[in-house]
Amino acid sequence: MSTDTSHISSVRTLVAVFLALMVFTALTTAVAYVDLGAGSTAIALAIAFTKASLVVWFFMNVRFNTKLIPVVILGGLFFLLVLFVETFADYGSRGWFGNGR
Amino acid sequence: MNDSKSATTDPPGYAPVNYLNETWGLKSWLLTLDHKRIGILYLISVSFYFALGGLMAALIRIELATPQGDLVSPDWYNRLFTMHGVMMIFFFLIPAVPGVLGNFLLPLMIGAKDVAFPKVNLASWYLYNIGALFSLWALLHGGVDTGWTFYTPLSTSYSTTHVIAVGLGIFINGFSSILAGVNFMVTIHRMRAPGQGWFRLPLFVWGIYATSLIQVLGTPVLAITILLLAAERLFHIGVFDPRYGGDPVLFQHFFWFYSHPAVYIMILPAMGVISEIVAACARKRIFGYKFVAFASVAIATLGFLVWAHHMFVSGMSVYAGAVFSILTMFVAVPSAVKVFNWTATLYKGSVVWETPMLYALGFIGVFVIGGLTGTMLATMGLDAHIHDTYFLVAHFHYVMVGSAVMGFLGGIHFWWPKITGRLYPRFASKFAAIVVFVGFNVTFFPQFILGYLGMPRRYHTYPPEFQTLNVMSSAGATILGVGYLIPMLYLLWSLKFGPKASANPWGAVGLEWETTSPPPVANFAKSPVVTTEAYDYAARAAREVPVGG
Amino acid sequence: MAADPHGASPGLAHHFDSYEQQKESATLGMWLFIVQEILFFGGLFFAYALFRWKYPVAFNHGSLHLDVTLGTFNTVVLIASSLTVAMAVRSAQLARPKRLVGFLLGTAVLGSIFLGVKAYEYHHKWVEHLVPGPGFAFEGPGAENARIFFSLYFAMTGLHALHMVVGIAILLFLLKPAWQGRYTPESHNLVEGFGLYWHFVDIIWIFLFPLLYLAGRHHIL
Amino acid sequence: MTPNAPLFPTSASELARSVDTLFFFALAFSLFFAVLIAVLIALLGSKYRRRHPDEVGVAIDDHAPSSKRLELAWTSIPFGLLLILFGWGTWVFFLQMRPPDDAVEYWVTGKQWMWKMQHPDGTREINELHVPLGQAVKLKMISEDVIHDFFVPAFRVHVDVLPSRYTTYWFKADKTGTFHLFCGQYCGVEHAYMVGRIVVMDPKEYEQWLAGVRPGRGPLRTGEELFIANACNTCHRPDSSARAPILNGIFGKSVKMIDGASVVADDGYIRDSILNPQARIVAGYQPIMPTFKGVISEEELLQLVEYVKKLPPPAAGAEGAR
Repeated sequence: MSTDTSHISSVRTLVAVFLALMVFTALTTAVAYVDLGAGSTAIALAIAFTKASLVVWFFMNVRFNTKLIPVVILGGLFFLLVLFVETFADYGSRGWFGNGR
Repeated sequence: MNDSKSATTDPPGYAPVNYLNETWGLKSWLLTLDHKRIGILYLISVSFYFALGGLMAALIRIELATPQGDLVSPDWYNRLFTMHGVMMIFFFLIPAVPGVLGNFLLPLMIGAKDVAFPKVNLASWYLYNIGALFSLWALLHGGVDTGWTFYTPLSTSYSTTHVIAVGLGIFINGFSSILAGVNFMVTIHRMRAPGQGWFRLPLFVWGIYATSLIQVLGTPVLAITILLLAAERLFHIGVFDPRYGGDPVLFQHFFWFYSHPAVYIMILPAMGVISEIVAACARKRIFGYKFVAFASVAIATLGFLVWAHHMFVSGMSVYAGAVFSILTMFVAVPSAVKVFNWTATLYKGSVVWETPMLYALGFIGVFVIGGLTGTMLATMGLDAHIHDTYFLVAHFHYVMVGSAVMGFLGGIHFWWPKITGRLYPRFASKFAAIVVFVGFNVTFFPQFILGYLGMPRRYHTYPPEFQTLNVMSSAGATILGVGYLIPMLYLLWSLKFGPKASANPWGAVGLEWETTSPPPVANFAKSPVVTTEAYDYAARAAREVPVGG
Repeated sequence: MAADPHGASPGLAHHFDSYEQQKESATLGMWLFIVQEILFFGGLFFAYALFRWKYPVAFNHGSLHLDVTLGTFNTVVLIASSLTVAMAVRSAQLARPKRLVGFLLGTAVLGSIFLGVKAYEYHHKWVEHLVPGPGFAFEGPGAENARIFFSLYFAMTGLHALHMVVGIAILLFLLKPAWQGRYTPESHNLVEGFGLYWHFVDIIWIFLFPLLYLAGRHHIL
Repeated sequence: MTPNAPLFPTSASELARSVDTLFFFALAFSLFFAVLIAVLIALLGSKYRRRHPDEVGVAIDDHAPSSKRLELAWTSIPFGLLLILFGWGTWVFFLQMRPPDDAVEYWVTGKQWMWKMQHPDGTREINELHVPLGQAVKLKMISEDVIHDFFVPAFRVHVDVLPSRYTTYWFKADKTGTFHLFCGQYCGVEHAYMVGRIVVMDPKEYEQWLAGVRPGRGPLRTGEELFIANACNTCHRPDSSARAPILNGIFGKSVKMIDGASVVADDGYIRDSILNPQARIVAGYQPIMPTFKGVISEEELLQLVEYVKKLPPPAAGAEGAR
């Protein structure tokens, strides 16, 4: 694989990704000053996830790795999601029972 | 070996020069990168912490022989059970099977020369010991009295003991656990011998893989929880402190997110050991190999979804409780599947009741009781009563001591000839296995009854009507203690005086039995290639002459 | 495939059969390590989500005490350092040791700028009595629970900064062998591993920045 | 309660016996499988003993239909039984957690290491609670320090007692006598001494007992006295210069917050608003209320919350709760 350069990112790709990240940074900062109610957080998170995906896919070269790596990443995120969903299931439903508290 | 009376002739496959004696000196051990030697280092460490935790258990049982708190003062009793829990869980059970047997066997079983990252492997052992030393330091300076669960706000605002030192010890040990998990997972993914697909792996490897998964995914949450706990104690950051709007129940969620899967870290590799022993001692492929393999992964995965069944009466929402309760019922199923498959493996087998098999069958019996009482605790209506009573204490000792420790001892007895190249006395070892089984049940079965009667855990004094059962339990603990001492004696004896072992004393199938006893530094004279399924006894019948036949 | 373990294959450890096996092991190992990092920070992110949901006023007003200009500046600096690391890995893949050292040094400089700005911000918070502890004092709406916001701010950015310090230490450790040309296209796993780690630290900041600095900007309370 | 050695606990409520029935079901289920496995191991292990040293077992084909049926059976049968256990257990648990409407409210404050009890008429006890037979009793519980747990084995229920949050325990005793009360959550040095007694008395005897101990509300001030002493009335009454939400009739209503969210004004909300008024501001008001954290004790808070809950709804025309 030493002579095979197809698994090496070109400078153009890397710089383009960097510029995209800059644009998204500007966007998330600008949009934060607009009152969109609960949508503000959703948009901020959506932009952050997009930026993170760009870094993972291009800078971290996951596009050149075996399929196992995306599985590992998504698996890790799944268990983080479990922590969020199940714990919020507790906090979100605490007042429902109405046993006088 | 049967045809010759000459004591100077070594049995076939015994290697006079091997990984144990190719190099000499303390440095060759402390700086070793050989997974087999690191396994032995773990064996020495975990034995020490097991003895220490056992000593504290003995003091606890002596104290509880009478209803009055007359042996130690309440605060010392609290430190005893806390340090017993910390030592046994974090510094014995979690590293025991993966650290000792996993390290020694994993590369051998997959035909590799070593684990993927040998330096990281050695670092894991050092981190583990550094972590343990922090806890040991705390122990010598008065210990900690919060219970191994460190519930807030007791641990953050009220306890005056060494919470942070012990927390730091567990934090550092967590690094060891994570690195070991990463190492084993990569090893299993990338280092298997040619021809060894996933479904040709021994079930012990599946068990270690599932364990590693939990170590990698769960331990970091405990790590951040301990950091937040320490910060709360030092700076009052308010996250767990109700005075600032924090929530102590959040700590319980975080803590159990790791600590519930952690019980599977302790039991899954032991289950792997049982699969190996049952297959070898019945000379038969494990019935439903794929079910048993997937059950390990299912337990590891589902095990992450059920943590708050420790919290049904904690003030958590009852609806969330119901979700956790039903998910817990799901995780009980793969455990049951394993038990049924092990039992079915005996059918039409060629069963010997050798020492490892006694431990394995004892494991199955005890694990069934531990598992079924676990489903009782997962039943919310019952948990409301038996929560945090001796019923719970009995349940987790059935799983953690009865099952995990028996699995560990069974594994040690099974692979001892491979690890040391020596055989241990047959009668003494069978006798000890029976003593352990009897002592264990006499110790912990009465605790189920005590728990349903309502005796709370962590009480150093109790109403007099509970005394009879407590005395029984303490008497059983004495038997159990003897049961643990006997193997320690004869195993040490065998190192010098035991007969030399052949390469495959059990006539078992598996790559680890194809190399010499003990193995050479490079594990195999020639890198193995796998051409058969796991446990393929039919294809290789009568290739080896079993010892002691 | 089988490489000679006795020196004919520089940089190939004895227990691996090939460079490819060695590289894939290192990549997988590093990613598994990053996954555990995700769950490590995940606990903090969960605490943040929970308390922001419980105490929106405290979080919005706490967030207004952070300096958006410095936060944005640091975001740009850190993303730029990710670019230099990506270029460094590229240089190693193409066997250009001098450019590798150059990009690594550039990363170290950018990382240090980030940490310097962070230190300035911390100092500012200290002066304003916004560091949780005995001297903590917060006036205004949400005062009762603002402590939790600032605790999480310091915990999250502090651990992030600690990761950067560790990253820079590893980077410095790589410089000498990089200069000596020890990282070949076949064997430069340490550079790659460091790169993955650094990018991961960057990603954490990509989430921290909007959650901490921008949370309450649109609220006029 | 005699110092012999019982093997099964006494039960003192109907619900306790429901728990026992559930337990016997689970026990039967467990015994069946435990015995089944033990017998199978003994039988198979001895029937298929190794006859000669070179013997190997006969491999069973995992893919044979009989094998698959077996796997299916021992996956689905335990699963079905476990689902029954879950359903039944959850039903019992909901009964354990939801007090009936006619329950009389008592108050319990836990602290290291004692239980402070209060009767509806204000009578106070330490580590002992006298209750009348046949009356549903609801305990509103809170802790002053760490997490405790109210556990009466004869009623078969544990409930944690938390700092800063009310939890509820209820029972309807149907047997007179004295029963153990334990702290069921490890709470520090003298955890094992945080024990007490529940004395279930005939209702008539209970009345006599109440009359016999110091009558009335004891040294504790009533909710109304506290409401005035802490100057709540200067802002929160319909007749005050309404700078703050009117509390009359607010209990159980939905309150709109400044951030648009709605909160039901339950006990916990009222308590939090006294201790932590800035956390959630009611829409239309300024965050001007001082905190009463450290000013009033948990026991006084119980009184004050009770008083606020019972404030009569405002007359027509007056500005009501939002």
